[in-house]
Amino acid sequence: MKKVNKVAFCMFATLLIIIIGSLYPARADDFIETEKVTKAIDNIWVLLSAFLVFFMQAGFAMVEAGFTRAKNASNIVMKNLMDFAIGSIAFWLVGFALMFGKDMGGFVGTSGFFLKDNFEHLQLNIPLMSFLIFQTVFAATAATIVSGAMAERTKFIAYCLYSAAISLLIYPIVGHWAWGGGWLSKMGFIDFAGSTVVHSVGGWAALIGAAMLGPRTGKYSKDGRVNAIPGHSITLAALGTFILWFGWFGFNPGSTLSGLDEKIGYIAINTNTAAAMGANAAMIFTWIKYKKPDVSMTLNGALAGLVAITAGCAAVNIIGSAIIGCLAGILVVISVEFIDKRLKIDDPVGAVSVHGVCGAFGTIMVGLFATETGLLYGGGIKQLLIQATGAAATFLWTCATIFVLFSIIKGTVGLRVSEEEEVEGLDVIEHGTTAYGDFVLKP
Amino acid sequence: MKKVNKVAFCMFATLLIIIIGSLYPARADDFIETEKVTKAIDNIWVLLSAFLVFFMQAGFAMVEAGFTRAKNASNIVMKNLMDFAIGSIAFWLVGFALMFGKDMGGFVGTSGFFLKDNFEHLQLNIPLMSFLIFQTVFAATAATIVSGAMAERTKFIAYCLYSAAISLLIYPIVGHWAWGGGWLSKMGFIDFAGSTVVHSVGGWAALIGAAMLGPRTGKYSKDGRVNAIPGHSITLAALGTFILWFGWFGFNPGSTLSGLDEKIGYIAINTNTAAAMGANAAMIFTWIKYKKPDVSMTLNGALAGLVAITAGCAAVNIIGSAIIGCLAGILVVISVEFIDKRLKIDDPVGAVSVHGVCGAFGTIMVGLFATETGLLYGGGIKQLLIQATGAAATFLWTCATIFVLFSIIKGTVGLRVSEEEEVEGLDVIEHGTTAYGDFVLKP
Amino acid sequence: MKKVNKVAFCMFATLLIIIIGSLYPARADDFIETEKVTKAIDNIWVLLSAFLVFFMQAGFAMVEAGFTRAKNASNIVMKNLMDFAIGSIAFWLVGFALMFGKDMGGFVGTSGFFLKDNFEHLQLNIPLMSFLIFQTVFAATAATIVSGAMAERTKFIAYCLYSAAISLLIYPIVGHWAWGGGWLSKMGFIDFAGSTVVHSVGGWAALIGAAMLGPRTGKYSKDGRVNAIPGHSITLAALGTFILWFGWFGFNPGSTLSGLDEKIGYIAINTNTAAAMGANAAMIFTWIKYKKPDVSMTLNGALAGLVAITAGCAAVNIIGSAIIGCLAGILVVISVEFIDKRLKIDDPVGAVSVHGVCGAFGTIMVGLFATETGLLYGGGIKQLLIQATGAAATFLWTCATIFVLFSIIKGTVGLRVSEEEEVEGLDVIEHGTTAYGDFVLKP
Amino acid sequence: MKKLECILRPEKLEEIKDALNQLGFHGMTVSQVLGCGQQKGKTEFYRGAEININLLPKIKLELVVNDSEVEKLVDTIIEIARSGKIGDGKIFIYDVHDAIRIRTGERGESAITEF
Amino acid sequence: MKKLECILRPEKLEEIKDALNQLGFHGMTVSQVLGCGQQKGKTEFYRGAEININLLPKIKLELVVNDSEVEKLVDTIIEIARSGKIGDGKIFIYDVHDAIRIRTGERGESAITEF
Amino acid sequence: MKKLECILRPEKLEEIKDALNQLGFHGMTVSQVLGCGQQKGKTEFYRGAEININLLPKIKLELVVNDSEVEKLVDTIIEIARSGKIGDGKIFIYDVHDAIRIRTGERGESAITEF
Ligand SMILES: Nc1ncnc2c1ncn2[C@@H]1O[C@H](COP(=O)(O)OP(=O)(O)O)[C@@H](O)[C@H]1O
Ligand SMILES: Nc1ncnc2c1ncn2[C@@H]1O[C@H](COP(=O)(O)OP(=O)(O)O)[C@@H](O)[C@H]1O
Ligand SMILES: Nc1ncnc2c1ncn2[C@@H]1O[C@H](COP(=O)(O)OP(=O)(O)O)[C@@H](O)[C@H]1O
Repeated sequence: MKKVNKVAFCMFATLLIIIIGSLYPARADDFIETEKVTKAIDNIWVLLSAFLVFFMQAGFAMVEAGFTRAKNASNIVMKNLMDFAIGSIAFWLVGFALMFGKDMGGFVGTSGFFLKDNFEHLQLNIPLMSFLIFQTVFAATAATIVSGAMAERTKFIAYCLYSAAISLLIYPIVGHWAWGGGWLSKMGFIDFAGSTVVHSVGGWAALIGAAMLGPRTGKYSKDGRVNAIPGHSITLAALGTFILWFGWFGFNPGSTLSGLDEKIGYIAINTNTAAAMGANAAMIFTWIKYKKPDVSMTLNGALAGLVAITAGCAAVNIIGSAIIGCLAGILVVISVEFIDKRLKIDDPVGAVSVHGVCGAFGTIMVGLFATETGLLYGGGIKQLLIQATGAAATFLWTCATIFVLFSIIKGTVGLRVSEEEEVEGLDVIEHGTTAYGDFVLKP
Repeated sequence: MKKVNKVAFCMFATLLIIIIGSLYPARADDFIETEKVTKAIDNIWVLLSAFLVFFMQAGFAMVEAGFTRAKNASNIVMKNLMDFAIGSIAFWLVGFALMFGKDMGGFVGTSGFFLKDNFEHLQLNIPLMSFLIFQTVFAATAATIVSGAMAERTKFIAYCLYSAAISLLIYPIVGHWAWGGGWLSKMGFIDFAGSTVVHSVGGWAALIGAAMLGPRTGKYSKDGRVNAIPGHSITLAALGTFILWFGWFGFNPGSTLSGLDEKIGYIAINTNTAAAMGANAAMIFTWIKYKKPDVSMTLNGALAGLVAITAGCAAVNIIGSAIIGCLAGILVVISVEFIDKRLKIDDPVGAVSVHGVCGAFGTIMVGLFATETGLLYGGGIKQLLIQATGAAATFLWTCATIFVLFSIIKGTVGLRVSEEEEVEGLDVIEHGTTAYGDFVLKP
Repeated sequence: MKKVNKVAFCMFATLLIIIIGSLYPARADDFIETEKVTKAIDNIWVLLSAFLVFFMQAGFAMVEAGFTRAKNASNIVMKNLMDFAIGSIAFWLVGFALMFGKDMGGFVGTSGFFLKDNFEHLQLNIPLMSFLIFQTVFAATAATIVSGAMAERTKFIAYCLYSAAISLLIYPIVGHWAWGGGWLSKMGFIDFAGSTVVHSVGGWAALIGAAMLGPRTGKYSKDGRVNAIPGHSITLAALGTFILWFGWFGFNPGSTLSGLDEKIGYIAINTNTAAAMGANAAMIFTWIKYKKPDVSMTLNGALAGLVAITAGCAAVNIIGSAIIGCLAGILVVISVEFIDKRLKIDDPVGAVSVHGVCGAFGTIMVGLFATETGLLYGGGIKQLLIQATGAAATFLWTCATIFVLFSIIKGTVGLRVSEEEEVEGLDVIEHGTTAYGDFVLKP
Repeated sequence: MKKLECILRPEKLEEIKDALNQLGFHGMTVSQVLGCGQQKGKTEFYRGAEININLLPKIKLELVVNDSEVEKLVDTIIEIARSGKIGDGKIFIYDVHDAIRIRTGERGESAITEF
Repeated sequence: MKKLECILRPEKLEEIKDALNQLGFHGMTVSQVLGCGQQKGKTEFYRGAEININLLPKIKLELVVNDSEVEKLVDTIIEIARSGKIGDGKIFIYDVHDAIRIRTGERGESAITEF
Repeated sequence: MKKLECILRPEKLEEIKDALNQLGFHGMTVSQVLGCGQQKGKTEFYRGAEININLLPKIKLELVVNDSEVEKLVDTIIEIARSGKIGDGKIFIYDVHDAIRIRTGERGESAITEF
């Protein structure tokens, strides 16, 4: 029933119900039924999507473990596990309220800490708890991105503290701006599933973290030479990439928050097309650049396409998706090299490039390719400026807060293990274990 | 219907409806439609949940393989595959009838062997086959728990026989008690998704199995020293844990058997919170106890939280879930040590502690934390006693029948490989293969 | 509305509707609502199924990597990634039109290239984009089968070209015959989810590819001896098998294209039963034949059951499924040996046997076991002949076109790496990397 | 000084190490090797094809010791390492020209003497 | 007795093993090593950074034999192992002071004699 | 000719290799070994049970060189490999009876001479 008909309906409702009341008890049930059904469809859609997004944690763990060395593999999977475990609790108690509580000045939510107040202002069509689990897995995605960039040298305790802080505060604030009724959403900022809100936040945090930590021992020679430190399992990295791609089908189409939304298939195909083009582009580009198609870069390319399309997956069409994915696949290669060789920031898995750079890139591209408001479709430059504003504001906020956070951690528990510990490996030093007890490892 | 048609529609509505009123065959269809729709929603919810639960088999395989040695890795994944393959057939032909056939004395189902009779007494809202696949994957979960505890020394043929027996008989009987209309369900026993029915059955079977087998060669020195035998791949174990967590979102929320049930999101968040708290608690507890956060115990902690919340996930609230998960995360560490060092029962993966102990623990906790009937919410002690009864009865039944079963197996085909075979590894001895043909392994 | 109210309702319906007719504009909305709801249910069902089928790519990658050597592991996962990435684009632009465009002569679709035209002739109940993503992941499945059979010796560029061609042309044509309104579908050919259309196409392409490539160096001694070349990770192969099984629950039940179809549970249980029987049969058969239950063959057995039931999963009953799965589990062992030892075609992962042979076998079995038209259920021999025709036509088409394709590739960029490169491994030669940087590998 | 190069069954390593420690020998170097000899490997089936596993996993234990200690060590090792079945392994003895402890620069016998 | 320590290309192992078996030599010990020499490794790119793979996988084959058999063995091995390209490897020959068969306690040449 | 068998800390390998290359020694063979000595392993906890890691990963570097070059090499290696902490490792020196370059058949010193 449409809203415009509501007034008319209400006027006659009394009369009608009197007449039909005794004869027609099921009639009202029928309405309830319809509402219940549509709610249920939305609910299972959101929940199943949330489960898929949860599974991305496994994907991150495998990609990050695969791209780093065997002596740190237990440590990296432990970090991936714990950022989710810590983040889930932090987000439930505090982060969710900051993100979706009643808006204060467009900047932050202020109600619902410990889930105490109600969240009626959100006008959710699904139960609050379903919304909470969906948002929790998103928050955890932002958090987990950083572990890869800071891999192989960060103190475990430092990482745990960081995890709590990003889920508690840093991510929810940006989330509020764009999705919780904050200033960016009021401005018309389009970040459908979180190229900026989730991925850029994670990516920029990774950038600052990796820069403050310094490179892994042996990454840069004294004479300035850049040494490659290959990962220990390309098969696990590939598995992780497939898992992420799979989970992304929850991430993007699920962000409709409604299974009744006819766009969900459209979003799925956009997501897939961008990922495929990202992989294709990265493969061809590295083939030309290095004479051979680089496996790890191609895996990154697929992820770059996914990250880049996340903002615009509901706003651009399939051609737009293909172009955005293709550009992201090239951009990620250039960015990885630039960060590695020019900035000399050591990001073992390419998290900054994939999530930070391609997240911002994808967000801005919406200003060009959005079929309703994009520059290339005659929408003028407005959307583009809004997109750029959102990307820039997120960059500034994340860098600033993460810098403060890591400075505090550095000054207290310390950020980095000693060189000796790094050489021996974090698994033994931090956890008293080795990941591969039975295998003979190279020196 | 498009908006442009609205005006036209309104003009003719009165006329039309008068005319078609009595001729209105679609009316009845409409009811059918509603029923069909709600059925379909329940059906796809149950099926997708069943698929997620099926995927837990992969999780178990990876956790168990990861926590044991490379020389037995083919054997352990083979066992995980075969308990599902054998169990699926056994449960279809016999187990399902014992569990859900017409009740006899509250103890066992007696109709529907080979799926012959009808199951109308179940008053299912979903097709029988959907219910069967859902129940099959649950049965297989109970079965597969045992392989980890008995890993690295059990004869393959013995394991196959065990698999058939638990799916055929031991699990379905307990299942009947609690879920098939048996005495426990009549009593008001709450085990929503199977902390007791599934996990404790598996866990206690694992306990008896591991005890009867004896420890792996080299696990306990003659002087009583307990030797650690580290697993061969923490990355695979972590992957398995993530997969299990993912699958649990089918296990618990799916157990509503209805996608229309508004509680599914609530159950999902409870599940997630308990798992997160389990991991957090295990990490902190081992950090204090062993000076370093133990990776494999933390993985167990997450699973402990999941197992413990399975009984009460629909009955307790999020705070209750957090507490249950937290306690389970600590309990699992204590239990692993107790079984390993005091009982000297060698359980390579911690299956007894995770599934048996935390399953029973979680079941009993429902008596305290259930918001409607729990002691802490003013429900008195009754629920607590019922829960304890259910947990105890399951313990006794499982231990007794499994003891008989393994005694028979021991007396016939034999339970354990020879020491020589154990030293060489089950992969070569039992299957004529090695899991990692290309890798150099340590002695 | 309860059924008991129906009589009362009917009696008053005419009266009521006259009265409320003009007052009740929501009536029409209500229809729309119902249609929207049923569409949404179908839509989310198809999409979630598509996501599961997508995830099979990870399964293929793990199975194929696990069954081949460590020195080629990066290459094989790269091939699995790229056939999906290339195939997604090729199918979107051209393949989909050939398969589902307006029929020409029962042979090929002719409209909708670049997704330009409309596809109203398909009378889809779901949005076109949802249908496209579902069909894309199917097309990619056919493509990816081949990489395993041609593993460890195929040039990467050759594989990329092959990928494009099968998704662009070879698969879509067969798809049109059976599913796009072509001659096979008109004839009454039953291939519900693609034993023939997807798996046999992949399998026969694999056969021709492996035959044209020749065996891996060292596979056959000069004296004719057949040497085993064991894979490098049975754990990954097992993981892949579980993932494939999981994904198959999207593949088969999802092929109803409707979540309202009550058969989806029935199809799921048939799928599971055949897989379980396939594993059981292969295990027992190899146990008898080689004295030990062969792990890799049992994994193949489960897949063989899945492939074989794919054609008939909606047409046969659970007993039929069990028999088909069981026979497929035995057939795959015989076929692997036959191809390996008699034909001396080197198929490292058994792709030809699993997908080609068991796909054709399962298709033909529908002619026996289909409960409505099958020979064993009194339906006469007609269905059997139709099934055989479809299987044979697909065999001929695929072999012919693939032979031409690979001949062209051979004559241009070349099909096979040099022996030296093969000895060193494709990872280093083709991609300048190694999959397992930290592990010591055997010679 | 002599070097004892012992090819042993992998499962004996721990016990031998313990015995040597008790004799006061803590210094040794261990590596994984594959051995071939009269001990026949197994013939297994992998996917229906025969596979001869004729390189069997062994442990190589290297000990550099003073000449006077050789016999005592040989006896100890033989006692534990012997199972009586083919494949128990060998001990090869070589002359060592010199030894140097990197940490201190000590040479000769004192390089392998513990304190 | 002499020990032949042969550094070989991995892919030659099987063939050499077969040839030695045909000459009646069944006893040998194999290990994985990494070799460095005039054979230059490859320069590859990993994520855009150059990587020098200059430790190349080689096989070390150790054979303890009677003095009289050395030349025959050397010839056989060279024949098969030689590809003519840089990196074919080396054979180093050492004196062996003594050999012991653990299973029987036999010493000297009889420790390496097969029956 | 002499063989230098150096047991080293794994993390020193790259640096030593570079230093040797600069001295003009390109030929060497490296393998992974596990060492036991005065350097004590760690006691860790795995699932609550103590675990003694007393076989520590080391690198074995083998160099066959002319007699005259031994001292120079020993000095270079010691200089880099020494950290001063227990566990720096040893260098054992053996006589080499003969050396053969498989590719050319050259024997003796010329087998290890580079061009
Ligand atoms: N001539 C040899 N040179 C080097 N190693 C040998 C030689 N003969 C035997 N070995 C090593 O000793 C191991 C045991 O030898 P084998 O002949 O099988 O048994 P046994 O020593 O009991 O007679 C072999 O696996 C191999 O590693
Ligand atoms: N001086 C040496 N000491 C020990 N091993 C050596 C020495 N020189 C070469 N090797 C080993 O022999 C292998 C082949 O040597 P290389 O110089 O590359 O080729 P070639 O033997 O054909 O001249 C090396 O990879 C290394 O393992
Ligand atoms: N007698 C020995 N024979 C063979 N290898 C030895 C011997 N003693 C020590 N090693 C090797 O040298 C390494 C270092 O020895 P260790 O006693 O720990 O320290 P350091 O050489 O500084 O005194 C050991 O790990 C072991 O590999």
